Amino acid sequence: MLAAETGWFLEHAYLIPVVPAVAFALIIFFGKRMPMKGSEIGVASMVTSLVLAAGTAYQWIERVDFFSPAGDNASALGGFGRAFRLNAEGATFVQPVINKIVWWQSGGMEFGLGQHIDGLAVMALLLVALISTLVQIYSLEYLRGDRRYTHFFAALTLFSAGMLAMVLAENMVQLILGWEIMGLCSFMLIGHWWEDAANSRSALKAFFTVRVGDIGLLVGTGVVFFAASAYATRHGSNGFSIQSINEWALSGTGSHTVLLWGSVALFIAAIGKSAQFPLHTWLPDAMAGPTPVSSLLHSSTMVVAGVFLVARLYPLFHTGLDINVAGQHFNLIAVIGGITIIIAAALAFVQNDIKKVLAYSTVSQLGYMMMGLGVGAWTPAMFHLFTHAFFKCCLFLCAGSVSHSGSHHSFDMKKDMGGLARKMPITTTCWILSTAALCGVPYFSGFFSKDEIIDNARNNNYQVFFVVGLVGAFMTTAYMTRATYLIFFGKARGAAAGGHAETLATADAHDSHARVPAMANAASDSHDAHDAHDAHAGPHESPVLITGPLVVLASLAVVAGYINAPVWPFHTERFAEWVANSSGVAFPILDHAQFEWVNAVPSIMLVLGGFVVSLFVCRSIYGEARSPLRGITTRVAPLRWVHTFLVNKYYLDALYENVIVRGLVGPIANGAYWVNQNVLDRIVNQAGIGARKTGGWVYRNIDQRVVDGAVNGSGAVTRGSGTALRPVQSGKVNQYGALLFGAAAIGALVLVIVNT
Amino acid sequence: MLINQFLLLGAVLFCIGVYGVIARKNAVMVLMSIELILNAVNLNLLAFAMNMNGEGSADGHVFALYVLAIAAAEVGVGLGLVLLIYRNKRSISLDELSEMKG
Amino acid sequence: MLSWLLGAASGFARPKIDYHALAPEIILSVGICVVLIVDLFISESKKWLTATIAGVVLIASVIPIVTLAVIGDNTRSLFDGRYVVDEFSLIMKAMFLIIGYVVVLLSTNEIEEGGYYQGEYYVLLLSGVLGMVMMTSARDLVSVFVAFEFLSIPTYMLAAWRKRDTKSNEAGVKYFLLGAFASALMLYGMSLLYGVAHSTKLSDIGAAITVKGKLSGVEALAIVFIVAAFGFKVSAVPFHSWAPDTYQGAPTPVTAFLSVGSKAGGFVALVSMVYLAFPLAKDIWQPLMFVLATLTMTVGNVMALKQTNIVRMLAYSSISQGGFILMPFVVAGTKASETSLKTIVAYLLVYATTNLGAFAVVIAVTRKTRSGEISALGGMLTYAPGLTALMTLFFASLAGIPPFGGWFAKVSAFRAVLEAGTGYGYAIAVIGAVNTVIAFGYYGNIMREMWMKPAPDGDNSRVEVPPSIIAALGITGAGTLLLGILPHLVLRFGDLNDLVHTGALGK
Amino acid sequence: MDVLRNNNALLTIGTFLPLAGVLVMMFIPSGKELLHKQIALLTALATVAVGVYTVAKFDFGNAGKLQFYADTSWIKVIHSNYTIGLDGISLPLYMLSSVITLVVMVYSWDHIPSPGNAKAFLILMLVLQTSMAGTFVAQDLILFFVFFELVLLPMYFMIGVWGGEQRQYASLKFFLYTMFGSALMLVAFLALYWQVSKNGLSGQASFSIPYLAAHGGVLGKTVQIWLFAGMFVGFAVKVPMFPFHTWLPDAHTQAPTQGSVILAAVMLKLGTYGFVRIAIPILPAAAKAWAPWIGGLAVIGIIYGALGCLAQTDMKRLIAFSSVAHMGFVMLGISTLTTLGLNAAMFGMVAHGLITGMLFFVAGSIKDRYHTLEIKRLGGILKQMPRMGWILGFCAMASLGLPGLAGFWGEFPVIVSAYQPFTNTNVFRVYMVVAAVGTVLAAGYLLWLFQRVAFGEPPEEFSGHAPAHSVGAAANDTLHGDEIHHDIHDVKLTEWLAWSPLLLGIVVLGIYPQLLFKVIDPAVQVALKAYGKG
Repeated sequence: MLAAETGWFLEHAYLIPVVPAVAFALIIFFGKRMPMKGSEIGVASMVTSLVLAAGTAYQWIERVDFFSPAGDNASALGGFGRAFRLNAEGATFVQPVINKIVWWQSGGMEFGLGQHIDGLAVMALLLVALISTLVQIYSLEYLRGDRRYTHFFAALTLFSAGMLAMVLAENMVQLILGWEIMGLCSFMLIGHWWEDAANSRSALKAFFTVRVGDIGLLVGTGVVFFAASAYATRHGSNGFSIQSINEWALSGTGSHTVLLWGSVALFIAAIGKSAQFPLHTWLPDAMAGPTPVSSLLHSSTMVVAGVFLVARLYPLFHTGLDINVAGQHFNLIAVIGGITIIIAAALAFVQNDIKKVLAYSTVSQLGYMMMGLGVGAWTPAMFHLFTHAFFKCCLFLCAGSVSHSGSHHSFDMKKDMGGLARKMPITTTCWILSTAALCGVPYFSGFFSKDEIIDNARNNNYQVFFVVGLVGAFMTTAYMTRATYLIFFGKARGAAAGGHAETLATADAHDSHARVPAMANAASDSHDAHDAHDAHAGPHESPVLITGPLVVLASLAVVAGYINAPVWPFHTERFAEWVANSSGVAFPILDHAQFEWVNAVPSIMLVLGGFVVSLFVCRSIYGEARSPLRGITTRVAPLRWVHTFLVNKYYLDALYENVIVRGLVGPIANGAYWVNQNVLDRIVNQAGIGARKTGGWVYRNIDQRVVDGAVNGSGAVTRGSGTALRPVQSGKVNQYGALLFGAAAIGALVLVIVNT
Repeated sequence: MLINQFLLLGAVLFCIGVYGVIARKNAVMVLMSIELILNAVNLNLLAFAMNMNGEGSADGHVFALYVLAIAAAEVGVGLGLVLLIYRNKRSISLDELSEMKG
Repeated sequence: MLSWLLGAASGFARPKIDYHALAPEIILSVGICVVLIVDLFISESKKWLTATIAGVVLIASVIPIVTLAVIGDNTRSLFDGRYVVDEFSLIMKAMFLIIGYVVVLLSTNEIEEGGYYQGEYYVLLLSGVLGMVMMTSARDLVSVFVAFEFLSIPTYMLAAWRKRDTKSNEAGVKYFLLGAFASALMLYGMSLLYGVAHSTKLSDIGAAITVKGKLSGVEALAIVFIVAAFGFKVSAVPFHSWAPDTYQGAPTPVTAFLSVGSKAGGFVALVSMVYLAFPLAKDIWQPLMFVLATLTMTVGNVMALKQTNIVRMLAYSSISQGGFILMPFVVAGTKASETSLKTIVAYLLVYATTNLGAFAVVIAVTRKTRSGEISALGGMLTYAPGLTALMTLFFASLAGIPPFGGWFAKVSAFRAVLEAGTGYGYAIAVIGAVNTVIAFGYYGNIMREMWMKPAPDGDNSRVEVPPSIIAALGITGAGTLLLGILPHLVLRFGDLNDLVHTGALGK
Repeated sequence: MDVLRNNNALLTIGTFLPLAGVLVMMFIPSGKELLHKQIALLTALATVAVGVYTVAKFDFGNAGKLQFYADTSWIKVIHSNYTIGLDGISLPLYMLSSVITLVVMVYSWDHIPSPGNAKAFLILMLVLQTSMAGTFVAQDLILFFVFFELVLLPMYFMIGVWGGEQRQYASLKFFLYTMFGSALMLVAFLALYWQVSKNGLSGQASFSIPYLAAHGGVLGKTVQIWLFAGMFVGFAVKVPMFPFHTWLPDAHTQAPTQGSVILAAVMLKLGTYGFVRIAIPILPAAAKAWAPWIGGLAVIGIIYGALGCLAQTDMKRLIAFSSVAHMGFVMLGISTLTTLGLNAAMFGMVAHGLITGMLFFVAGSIKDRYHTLEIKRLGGILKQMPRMGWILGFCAMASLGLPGLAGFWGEFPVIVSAYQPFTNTNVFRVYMVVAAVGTVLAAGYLLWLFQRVAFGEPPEEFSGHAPAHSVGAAANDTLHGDEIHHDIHDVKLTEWLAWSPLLLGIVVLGIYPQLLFKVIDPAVQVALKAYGKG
């Protein structure tokens, strides 16, 4: 490899997570003493990371251009067209930049800590750094006056550091490091307002659910480590190295069983982290955290980690989860992705909390990404990850903006919103632009990513999932239209209409956990002090620290798609070029669909249809008092059932919480403890009881104190036998003499008989 | 020689002695029973000694003498102790000597 | 003079006597007379002098032992091999003399303050020591018997020393009657042995039993009786029944002497019988020892758990310790015989030091509490931290916890039985291991009282410890530590194998 | 034998230095408490200083070899030598013990538990330090046994005198349990000695661990299995492995804070260390036969301990039960008989020492302030004592194996290693999954604890806000009214001083584990020499 085609930023990309990690420590130790309570350190570190990431991205692009077969004339890549092929023979790849130090060792084998910089990593680094920066800026205003302002920024910074560390991980262990740090921070951030037990429960639930998935991560890493170990050591690496794992997965030296088990295990982790069915239940609850957290969590960090893992180890999943059904290759990832799209989208319809709508939307979109990966549309999936980050982040921040300035900290669309479009024009505009992107309206970014996925499903013979994708697109449009209508249009209700007191009174009416906690204890919660400053008026537009990031994100939501838009007037696939062709030799051969407007028609129609239908239904249900559709979910039995089923989130939560968790904490744990106290500890006691029956004299000597403990039991038996022997010690000389002689005589008798 | 008869006599004496030790409650009687056993021992020793000519014969005789002498000393101490008890308890019944037990 | 007369009369050849080898016994005998005579001529207020003289005599007796050891030439055989001074007997003699000395230290205040007959007390004590010292060298049934009675008869009287205390009387009488009975049994056994072997010399007996190959019933009977008698002396279960009563009733220093000296004497006798008189009859004594050892350590432990009187508990504890000393006997007839012997010696040394120490603390504390109950020990940590530490040391040692002497003794015992590699060996090792744990039950209980309980009556005044007891504590404490940390410094056995090799086992 | 005989006296000094302090303290009357504390602290500091010097002199390139090796005749009669040495396995634990003793000393500066008597308390701790350090450096079975047993007595008194309500019961139970184990262990040691001398090529007998490790393989499998059984009981009780664990909750719960810390941080490691140092290298055939059973008990321990935790209502008891689970991971690692597994187990020992030690510290301090550890009665600690609360959270996170903190490195590699153990691959793969489930449960009980104790609002009885609450406070038998307010204060200076080394250690080892792996790995490879390429 040519040394010229690297650069300082590329070689030192590891600094990107290190900076916020150090910043985290600084905030923790000195934050409280800083003029801005440590937030400036957080923002500064994120900006630094962003600069570094941008530098890295720039140098990476230079590198790609240098190596691309068409020389440094990038536009010539247009000739690659949609059938962009990557393969080992074609040598159209760019070597990743891998730097590492020895992190730990075992058996003389040294395991590294370092960076694995390729297109995917660079894309994610830039994305994460950018979104994190914006979210932090937004939070400056949003959380002003919060009692744990400093902690919040510390956790937020560490959160980004974790994601960044995971993104550029050189090996699986490092990936786990970042992965788990995110888990920790999500726990801290979701439970940020832990005075309210509901919040801390949600935090616990999030951590716990993800942790369940992590079983797979730990196990899978182990499986893959050993499976890849032989191959890796031959090539001077080890089985934790991501590069090695990918190469090994494609080398064909591993048995399919091992590949399957390894990838299944890892996929479970991805399911947990990316909130895929059936471990998606924690995500909506995670809305208990402050809104910036939700937006960060949902756009570029945490939940995309699962998708990222699959993309990172794509060769492994591509070969491992690939099963042969009737001569046709079929990837299991698609199944999970497909199911998730639909079930999550369905749930979004029955939510009243904006953030929950968005949460289910995220789950559903992650389903798209997973499905994309499943059907072989790696580039579109990653592109969707990229674009989704912008519009989803924007949507969440809009929701925050609404609650911050429009609905007095309520997220309830039905109760406290409506008609905000006039009061909050910037927010409304940003929201609508992002929604359009999310729905995949042509020439918005979502169109270029999501439709690509759907198109590729068709192209790669996943007909079912093609349909699923289309249905999903329809549903997405529909529920987003509903949300938009409820928030910004129609009549103002509740807080949006200035009904402050009502909000407070109904604080617990719905499961809006994000509500400011512990209202009653006004003195203790300084978050409420922050109420004071905006309690002066009804809904109004948010300040610039909030709208600024909104505008940036909304613009990106519109234009981000253009770097991979194979349509007029762009005709470019630079994203694919920069990101996709960089995974080195280790990448499976994929077949990508050629873009044809014809193929895009169904989805465009469906989006349109979704919008129209939804608008109609919404207007009639929420807008007109006498609409025949009003209250239909309570009147019509089948619809009522569906509604209840959806409101109860398919009863999965009930299953997890009431059956599994309660079972563990309750009967099973108590049972085990009971076994401990009453069975194990008593085994010898029981032996003692047996002994008591055979020898009645021991009986009265086992006293009350023999309650537990093998030792106690045997102790009692010993003590008991002591008592039993005491009558022998009668104090009578004659008996002693008899004993003496008797023992000797018996001994003599026995021995004489035995020996003579 | 009539060794077996002597030994038998010894054994009988021994048994009587043992019985006395075990059965009698009177301290003096117990002492006397012990003396019986010692006599049995002496009888044995002498019978054996007489039975073997020359080598080793003296051992038995000497042993017997020692037994006699030491038994005397022992009985002396024993009677002293019995006297002591009698003085303190006005009784020499062994059954009353069971203050300590268990 | 007598021998000269006899020689003149019947051509009796005067045996050559090695006075150097006999010096300890001679010094002791002379010392006994001196104490007796001095006692006659000094006033009541100066009776303490007898104690001093007794102490001096005991120390003086050690001197020839040291010189004998330094000269270090081989076994000195006297009287046609019926009285032998070898490494084994030297080390045991030294031990008995030091035991005697410590007991004198322990007794001084008790006897003086109790107004007991000091002169006679020390005479008897010295006589007992003399008997033990003789026992180490006795290699003939007659000398064994004489030594046995010599160490027994004085202790009968000592046990009943508190004349007006019925408990003490009871202790003496019980001890006496059973002791006399046991020695009668032993004599009966000995007479049978003599009949079998045509000699009273132990080595002859050993040889006689060897020749026959198969054992006769008489031999078996004799061996069992003899072992039973010595079992009585070492208070092995089921011949132990006298021990608790006697220990409890006797004056505490006497109890210390009994539990250490007289017991060790019994073991010495047992060693010479097993190793010299009937080493090859192991079919008889091996199972016997196994049963005795098992019963002794187990019953001793189990009974000790229940005791509330500390001296009585110590009595049972010493029974159980006896069981551990019996452990090596189980494998004395195997290839581990040499190890066993060394182990027995080591164990006796450790046990003697530790147990005396424990009694010393009990005597010291009882001076304040005036109670023999274990519960009276509460709060010791507060008012007597030094004594508490020492007591902990001794009890930890008895329990076999490093780094105090006891662990080494226990390790040696396990090592010996495991070296044999026989079924009996492994079995007794496991039983011993379990018993070690049970033992901590009562040793720990004492420690618990001292450390963790408050003083029963809230009386936290300090304990006055007289200098003689401090000296005793110093000797035993240092000894226990030294035996534990650097056992090798103390246990320079040289060639203990003499006993093994001169016996039939060596052939 | 391949050893480095540099600085022969260094280890001896490091090990026995605390006894010098003890000697001095013995002759100072117990009334001078301050002086006692000063001496004890100085001694502990000096010990750590010697330890640091030892680390500085340690030849890391030769971490697999015994260094500072000293070997002199000790008890000739039983062929036992005073053999001490330090290699990569011993070094971390040796250092851990001295550091823990130091921090405990610092903590004791103003935390002498009732009923006082600082002199005895501190002396016992110093004695403990010597015995723990001695166990880790001893290279002779008898010497090892002596130190191993010596640990018991001071701990017995520490629990029994300064412990909680049921201290006497707990201390006796602790003692009898461990003594039972070590008695059988001793029998196994001695039997091993004779077996090796009987069957060895040279007929030579020795208690030297390196010698036995080189020659233990000659024994037949059956013999090995029995010997291993003896050692297993001894070590397993100490670890403690299921089902020998029942002494642990009582001992931990009843012990004074310092006792719990030492118990958890160092003493539990004696058992696992025994496996790594003695049982595994010397008896390879038996270890192979036992491995699946040990592994099975280990994973049972993991799950069982976790379930036990979930059922607890007392914070300290919960932490105690968590030890059962964590030591399960360590034992699972050991039972794989692979370098990865053993490395992880070794790391796990150190990590558990730091983390659980810290948890016990925090529990102790909470108890100091609230006079209860009943989880139900606690709450909102974060509100009243934010620093204390976050430290608790930090430790909980470390304990549940969060990467980047030390606990992870004792957990994750263990799970990985169970995939490819030395024997019984299929069985161990099941264990692997079960152990991974165990990590979830660990997260469950620790976070649940944290949630209940630290989050939420402080309960009325402790909030002491308003005079109205003084009624409820008066019900608290020791304090009432405003006094509560004074009592509940955030982390104190001595606590900071005592805790910061541990907290720092958790972070540093978590971020850069190579610090430890570099030392452990070569030694572990040597220990597993008998297993070929595992």
